[in-house]
Amino acid sequence: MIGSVITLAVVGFLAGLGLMYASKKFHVVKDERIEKINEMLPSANCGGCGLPGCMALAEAIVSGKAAPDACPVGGVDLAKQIAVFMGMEVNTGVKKVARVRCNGGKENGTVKYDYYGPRDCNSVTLLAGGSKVCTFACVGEGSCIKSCGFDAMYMGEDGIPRVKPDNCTSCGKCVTACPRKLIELVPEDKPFIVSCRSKDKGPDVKKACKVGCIGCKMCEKKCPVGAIDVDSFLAVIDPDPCTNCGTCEEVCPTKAIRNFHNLKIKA
Amino acid sequence: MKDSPFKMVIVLTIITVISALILATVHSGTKDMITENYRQDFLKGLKVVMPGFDNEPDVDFKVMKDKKIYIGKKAGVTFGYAVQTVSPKGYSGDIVVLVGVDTEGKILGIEIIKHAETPGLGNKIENKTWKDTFLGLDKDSNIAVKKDGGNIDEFSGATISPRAVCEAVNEGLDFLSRYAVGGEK
Amino acid sequence: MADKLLVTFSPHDRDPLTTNKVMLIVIMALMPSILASVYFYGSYAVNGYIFTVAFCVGFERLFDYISGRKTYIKDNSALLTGLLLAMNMPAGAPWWIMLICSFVAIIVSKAVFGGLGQNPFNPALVGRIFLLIAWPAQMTSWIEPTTVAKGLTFDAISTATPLGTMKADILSTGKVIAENIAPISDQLIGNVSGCMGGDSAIFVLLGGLFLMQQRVISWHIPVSFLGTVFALTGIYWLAFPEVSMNPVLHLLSGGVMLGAFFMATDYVTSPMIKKGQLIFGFGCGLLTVVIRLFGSYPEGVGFAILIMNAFVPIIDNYMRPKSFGEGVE
Amino acid sequence: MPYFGFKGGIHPKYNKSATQSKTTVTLPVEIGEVVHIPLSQHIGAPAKVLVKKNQQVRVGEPIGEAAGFISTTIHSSVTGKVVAVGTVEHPVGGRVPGVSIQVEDATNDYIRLEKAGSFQKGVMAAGIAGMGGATFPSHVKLSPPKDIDALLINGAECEPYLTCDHRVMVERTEDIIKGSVIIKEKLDLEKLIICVEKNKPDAIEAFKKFESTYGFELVELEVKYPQGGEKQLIKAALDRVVPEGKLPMEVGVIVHNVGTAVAIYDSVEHGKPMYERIVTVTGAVKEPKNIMVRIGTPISKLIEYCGGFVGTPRKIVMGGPMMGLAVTSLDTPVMKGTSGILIYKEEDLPNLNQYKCMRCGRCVETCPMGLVPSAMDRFVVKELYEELADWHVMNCIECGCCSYTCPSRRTLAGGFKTSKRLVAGILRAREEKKNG
Amino acid sequence: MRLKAFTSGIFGNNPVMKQVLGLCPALAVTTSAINGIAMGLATTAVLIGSNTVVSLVKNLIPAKVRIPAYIVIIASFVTVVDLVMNAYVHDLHKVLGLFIPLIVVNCVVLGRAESFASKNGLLDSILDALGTGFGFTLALMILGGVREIMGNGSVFGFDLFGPSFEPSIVMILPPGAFIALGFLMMGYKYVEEHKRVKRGGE
Amino acid sequence: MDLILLFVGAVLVNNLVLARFLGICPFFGVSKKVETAIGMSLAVTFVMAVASIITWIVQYAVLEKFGLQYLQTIVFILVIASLVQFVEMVIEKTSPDLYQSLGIFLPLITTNCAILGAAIINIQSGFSFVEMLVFTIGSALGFGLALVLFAGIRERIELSDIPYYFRGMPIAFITAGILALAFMGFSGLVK
Ligand SMILES: Cc1cc2nc3c(=O)[nH]c(=O)nc-3n(C[C@H](O)[C@H](O)[C@H](O)COP(=O)(O)O)c2cc1C
Ligand SMILES: Cc1cc2nc3c(=O)[nH]c(=O)nc-3n(C[C@H](O)[C@H](O)[C@H](O)COP(=O)(O)O)c2cc1C
Ligand SMILES: Cc1cc2nc3c(=O)[nH]c(=O)nc-3n(C[C@H](O)[C@H](O)[C@H](O)COP(=O)(O)O)c2cc1C
Ligand SMILES: Cc1cc2nc3c(=O)[nH]c(=O)nc-3n(C[C@H](O)[C@H](O)[C@H](O)CO)c2cc1C
Ligand code: SF4
Ligand code: SF4
Ligand code: SF4
Ligand code: SF4
Ligand code: FES
Repeated sequence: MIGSVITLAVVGFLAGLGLMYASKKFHVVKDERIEKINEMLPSANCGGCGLPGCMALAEAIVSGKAAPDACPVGGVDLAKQIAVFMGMEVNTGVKKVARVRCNGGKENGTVKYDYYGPRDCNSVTLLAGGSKVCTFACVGEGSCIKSCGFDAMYMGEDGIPRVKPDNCTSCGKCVTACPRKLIELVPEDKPFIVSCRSKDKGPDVKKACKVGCIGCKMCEKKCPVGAIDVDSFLAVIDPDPCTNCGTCEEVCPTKAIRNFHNLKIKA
Repeated sequence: MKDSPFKMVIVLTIITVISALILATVHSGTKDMITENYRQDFLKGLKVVMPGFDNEPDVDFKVMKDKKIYIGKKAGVTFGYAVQTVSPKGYSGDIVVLVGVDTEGKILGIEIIKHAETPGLGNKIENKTWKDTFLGLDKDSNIAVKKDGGNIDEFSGATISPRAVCEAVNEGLDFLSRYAVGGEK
Repeated sequence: MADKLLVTFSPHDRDPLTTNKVMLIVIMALMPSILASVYFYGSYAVNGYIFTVAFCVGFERLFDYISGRKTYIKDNSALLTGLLLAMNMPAGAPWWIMLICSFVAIIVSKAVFGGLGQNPFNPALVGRIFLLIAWPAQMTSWIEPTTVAKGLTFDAISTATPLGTMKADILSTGKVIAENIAPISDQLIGNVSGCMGGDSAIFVLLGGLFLMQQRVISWHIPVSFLGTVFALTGIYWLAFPEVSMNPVLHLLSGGVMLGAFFMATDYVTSPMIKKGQLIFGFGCGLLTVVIRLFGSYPEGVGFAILIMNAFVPIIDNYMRPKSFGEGVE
Repeated sequence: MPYFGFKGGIHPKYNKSATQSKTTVTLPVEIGEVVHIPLSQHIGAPAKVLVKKNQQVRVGEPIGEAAGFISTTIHSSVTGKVVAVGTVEHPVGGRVPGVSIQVEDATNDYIRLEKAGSFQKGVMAAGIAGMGGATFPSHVKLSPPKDIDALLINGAECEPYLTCDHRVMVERTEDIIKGSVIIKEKLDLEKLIICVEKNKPDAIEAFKKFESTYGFELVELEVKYPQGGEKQLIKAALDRVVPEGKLPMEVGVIVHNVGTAVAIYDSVEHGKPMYERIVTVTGAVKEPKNIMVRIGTPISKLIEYCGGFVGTPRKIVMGGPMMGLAVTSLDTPVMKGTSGILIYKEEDLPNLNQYKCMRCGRCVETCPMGLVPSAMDRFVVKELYEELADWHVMNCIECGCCSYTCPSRRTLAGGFKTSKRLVAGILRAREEKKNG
Repeated sequence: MRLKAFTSGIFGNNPVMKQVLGLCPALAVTTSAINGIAMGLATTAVLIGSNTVVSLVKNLIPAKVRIPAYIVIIASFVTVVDLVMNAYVHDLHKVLGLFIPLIVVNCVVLGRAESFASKNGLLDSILDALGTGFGFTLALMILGGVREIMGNGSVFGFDLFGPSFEPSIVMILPPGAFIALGFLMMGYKYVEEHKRVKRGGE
Repeated sequence: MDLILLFVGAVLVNNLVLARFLGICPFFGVSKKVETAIGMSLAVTFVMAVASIITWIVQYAVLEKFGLQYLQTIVFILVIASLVQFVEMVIEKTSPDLYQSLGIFLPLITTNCAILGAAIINIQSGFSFVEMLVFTIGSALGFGLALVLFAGIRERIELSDIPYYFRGMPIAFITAGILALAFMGFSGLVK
């Protein structure tokens, strides 16, 4: 009894003493955020995150190399806590969603060749300017969909991707993924969008696509608040002044302007 | 948290002291049972090879040639002996066998104490029915696998392990007959 | 003119050799030994091949069906795995052994990794080794090769393989008993008990040479593998003739030939780069000899190849060729 | 000269016999036809247009001027009226800016170039872009910022089917040599080496006749694709290794195609701008031919001139089968870099049924750049561009050897081509980060 | 909320299947269902003890010695369990062997103490320990059961298929343990995913 | 000879991970990249050696002497944990380079079955000091070998097209299973 108490007490005392000494003598100053996150983490040092220990993960999170939900032990709650701490949940007024600015799907846009090869938009756009006659059009191989980590996109029946506004976190991955730069993050409450990015002249557009913007300037003329500007044969709506009146949609002869709130979300 | 450095040391020491106290208590409460348990483990083997003894053969033994011969007694009367032998000819290393005989040298039982034979092949030597085929045999009854002309079954695809067991048993019988059976020599 | 022209990336011409043809060539190369095994084991062999091939192809298709993936069944690799699997098993193994073997080979060690080309371990060998450990009794009961010509029944006596006999003799008597070793001529054509396909060394060799001639495999793995086995067993034989077999017999017995020409050379599970292949072959040979001479298993080829399979990613990475002009100033 | 060789490469079916011994014929120009001349026929910035709709132009009159350093002049290839300044078909861009001209006079009297200030300026005024396929503006190559000692004339023509360089070498042997000598003298080089693959014995014979007269060296190259790739050629002929990511001038070499040499000779001696070139038309056409064609001529006209299609065409390739580009329309015009038109029927096309890579290693063995295409392919599929950069994807010359040999029919070279653009971005970002 | 502390450890945050912790005992001792349960219960006992004590003394311990202190607490409970099992269920103790002292370093135990008990009240901590322990036990039991059925033809010692059944010995050897757990995890992932889809996606 | 056999046995036959099931968590956790796996292996070797030596001494110099074997678990873990933490702090301060390549793994290793397991096995097997050293180094190398091989394979698997439900841990376990299967070939090397 006495022996055990003494032995353990000595070991405990020595351990404490040693650590005290070390922590004073060998203290290393670290980024405060790393320390903070390290404190949030479970300190189980299990390696479950693939990194050597919790401190390593804390460092990785701070330097952006790991996601806030990388720790399998902490679960969802911890992930949120860390995400909040890191200010990763950016909140700016109206939610923005991704919108695809092309409607030249199977029915509308003319396809000019049979393609065989990797099903990837970057590849197709390298070959003879893409598989559509319109060299601005969506080639419909879905690179944007693959890039979305939130299951917010799917391929429509017409071969043009759709966005599920509820799932979209406006992370912008799809925007960078699209080689045609067809996707834009726009305020969700401004649904009128020119679904075309073709800067070709009217006749060329007409040859290539049924629903392309031909640059006729009808919308520019009729918009009551002057929110529309036609430049190099392409109309662009400025969402700020836009009042969602819907005039432009009515007057557009090719129906290039569409109300995205009325689009059917069906795969 | 503002920790005075010594608080660390003290807290840790206190915790260890408390835990030491608890552990010491639990230990003193269980240590006798644990010792007894380990003893029973050993007796289990002896119970198989010398069924029905009522003495304590783990202390009731004699040493011959550096080997312990365990003595089984019923109501004070010696009825059997047991010895542990090893055959190095197992398929994967040594096979340790405990052999028990009655006072006439006939086998009362054998037990495989340790082996590393292949599961599914050699480890069939653990089968009770197979071990029981040794019952009643003695050192003259040609203990060998059938392949070698003896009367112990081998297993299909595994002859080596049973062969090694036979060897160990024979060695045990030999030893016992020399040093135990038929009185002191 | 066609409705629309076809557009693809260049090049627009391709070598006529395709994956399924590669597999077919390997299958053709196996034919001599398959025929030999049919000659020696008759309907047992035929049944074996039919079962494993059917199960392997079936499992592959089934997995693709259940998981809803595109099926590549036409690449013929499952067919080849099935054949090799049968060649690795004792003739007359029960059907359920073949079923489970095929399951392990195709599902556990190939399909779950993503199918052809993605599995780190040789499927046929995983199947065989798994079964060897799971059901050693069934996987080590060999029947005596009896020829159809002789018209003997096939309820033949079970016997040990030459390597098994040697191991057993060494364990029981401490030395190799010369009379118990099958003559070279029998080992050459496969007239000894053992795996169905692996034992007819000469026919396997023939197939292997055919593969090299067709440029399906290169010499690196077989030569370094067989060379290592020969050299090491030779040294051991010279040093301890009592307890060892002569190196030529080592080359002819067991599955070294089949392993060196058909299993260690499996593209998927061997290094891609020639220098790495030499190391791989050497490793296979070394481990085979170590296991044969010192381990508890009489035959080490399967384990050796599997263990070396695990080294492949590291070998490949380390042996990466220099990019043209890399490091040139 | 010894042949040093290079690692890797393939031996495809060369299929050159249909055209290699046929003398080049000139495609007649008809009044009323329209040529479409793209303004980007070279690597680098597209030329700036110099003409307006309805303007009259003559053969050899500049219609586009170089826009920037890496760019060059574009000339009208016919005499007639500009009918449109808009877009024209293009095998890479789909549609690119271009000038359409209707022929009003079928003669071939070109406007001679004026004397330029320097040799290089003259080359630029002649609009010469490399005829070897990469269409790199030649005046840039000829203004090396480093010391150069050797000029290699690339007569490998390792691409299957194509024989236009072969014909040039046989028909205009002395002009090639004279053009090369001009370069050699202007740049004050020590060595002039002409490299020809062994499968063109008549060309080799032809060169041998002049060897002593002009003092150049002749290297007979092994018949192997991509023998004509410039890094491979430099290795094979001079045993010099161009450092990774660097240009041939790093090892003191300039490589020019035989066609380029002739063009330089023509521009210097005859003041002729580059407005026509030789094109091999072969494959599924009635009479495969080598034709001298005005730039801008739609390929439909060439095919017609060769007697039309045999069977139904399925794929039409501009260039050779290994590096050529599949076109989508018969309106696509011949450009400065167009060395051949290759027509495939459905039956002639290889089976492209794709399997997963089985790691057979054939691609690794054939890659002339020492890359590991099979590993890179996995990165391409998973879009891991950082790793691709580390695996030297930028060193890939897109020769297509890997795709060609792959029994699993992976789209290897194509994938690298696509990825290289994205990887280039990553490398640039890395560079910027390093520089602060 | 209270309940969640208990249930999350069982399925959603199962220590073996989801957190992939405590694998050594999970693989080593699960040659039969009963061994799995025994190991699970031993771990649960330690978990309850350590969570209780840690949540009680959490404010007294300085940050720097937090880990050593928790380890001492856990180790004490482990030793108690070790001694008691050796005394009262000796045969089981023999089977579990080395892995009882190793509960000390089972990341599940330290993990719960660190990430839960040191931040929550007593009752929650106990519930959490119960839930986690139960989840751990359940996982070990299932794994042990599967391996026992396939490798021995029995479950909880009852012979299932009769003597003509040839069990697959590899299942009670190391390779079988890994492979069986691999397939179980696949099943877990499948169920988890389908549960999520039913709840309407996250 | 015996020492060699002991060593080979520890590395191959009774491989810490694949046969004895020790240190499985880091085996799966830190095996995503070969580079990290190598760092981890070195760190494990170091810690295991230090821990085994010190616990061996503690066992025979203190616990056995006073008949306190039942305190083994608690004393061992306390000694190992504090020692490693101490070493970590020292390394972090004195050599940042060493810390990056080795030190960062230390906290992960402290609370790891393999270290304590090896320490206890040393005592249970009644090893002498030299045997203890040989066994410990062998075990650590065995762990490292398995870890590095496994990491290599996992790097490759990462790039494969694994069926959805097998991605991540399930396929890792199956791979480890096959690796263990292959390592069973070494059985019997040391009898
Ligand atoms: C993997 C493997 C494991 C074996 N394990 C054993 C074993 O544990 N015990 C045994 O007696 N024979 C074992 N053998 C069989 C021996 O090699 C030898 O063939 C057998 O003992 C001879 O018996 P037989 O004459 O009945 O075939 C094993 C064989 C193999 C291939
Ligand atoms: C794979 C490959 C093959 C090539 N083959 C040839 C060839 O056969 N003949 C040739 O002149 N240029 C060939 N080239 C182009 C040369 O690399 C080089 O660009 C050209 O010879 C430079 O001459 P130029 O500027 O006059 O075109 C090839 C390029 C590549 C990448
Ligand atoms: C951006 C750029 C700059 C170049 N600058 C030079 C140069 O200064 N000197 C030179 O000889 N070649 C230069 N080249 C041409 C290359 O060496 C090479 O001839 C050209 O890329 C085509 O080669 P290929 O046909 O083998 O692909 C340059 C190429 C590029 C893309
Ligand atoms: C030369 C060669 C050898 C092969 N060897 C094997 C083999 O030993 N086992 C097997 O299952 N498949 C083999 N295959 C078929 C195929 O590559 C194998 O099933 C893949 O491992 C499946 O991904 C072989 C294929 C080739 C071309
Ligand atoms: S990638 Fe990001 S921005 Fe695009 S749809 Fe998905 S969530 Fe929205
Ligand atoms: S990435 Fe762009 S081109 Fe491709 S499918 Fe999406 S929107 Fe269309
Ligand atoms: S295309 Fe690139 S990777 Fe392929 S062989 Fe040529 S250089 Fe190598
Ligand atoms: S040639 Fe094709 S199948 Fe062979 S390794 Fe390369 S990519 Fe893979
Ligand atoms: S339980 Fe052993 S390392 Fe986690």
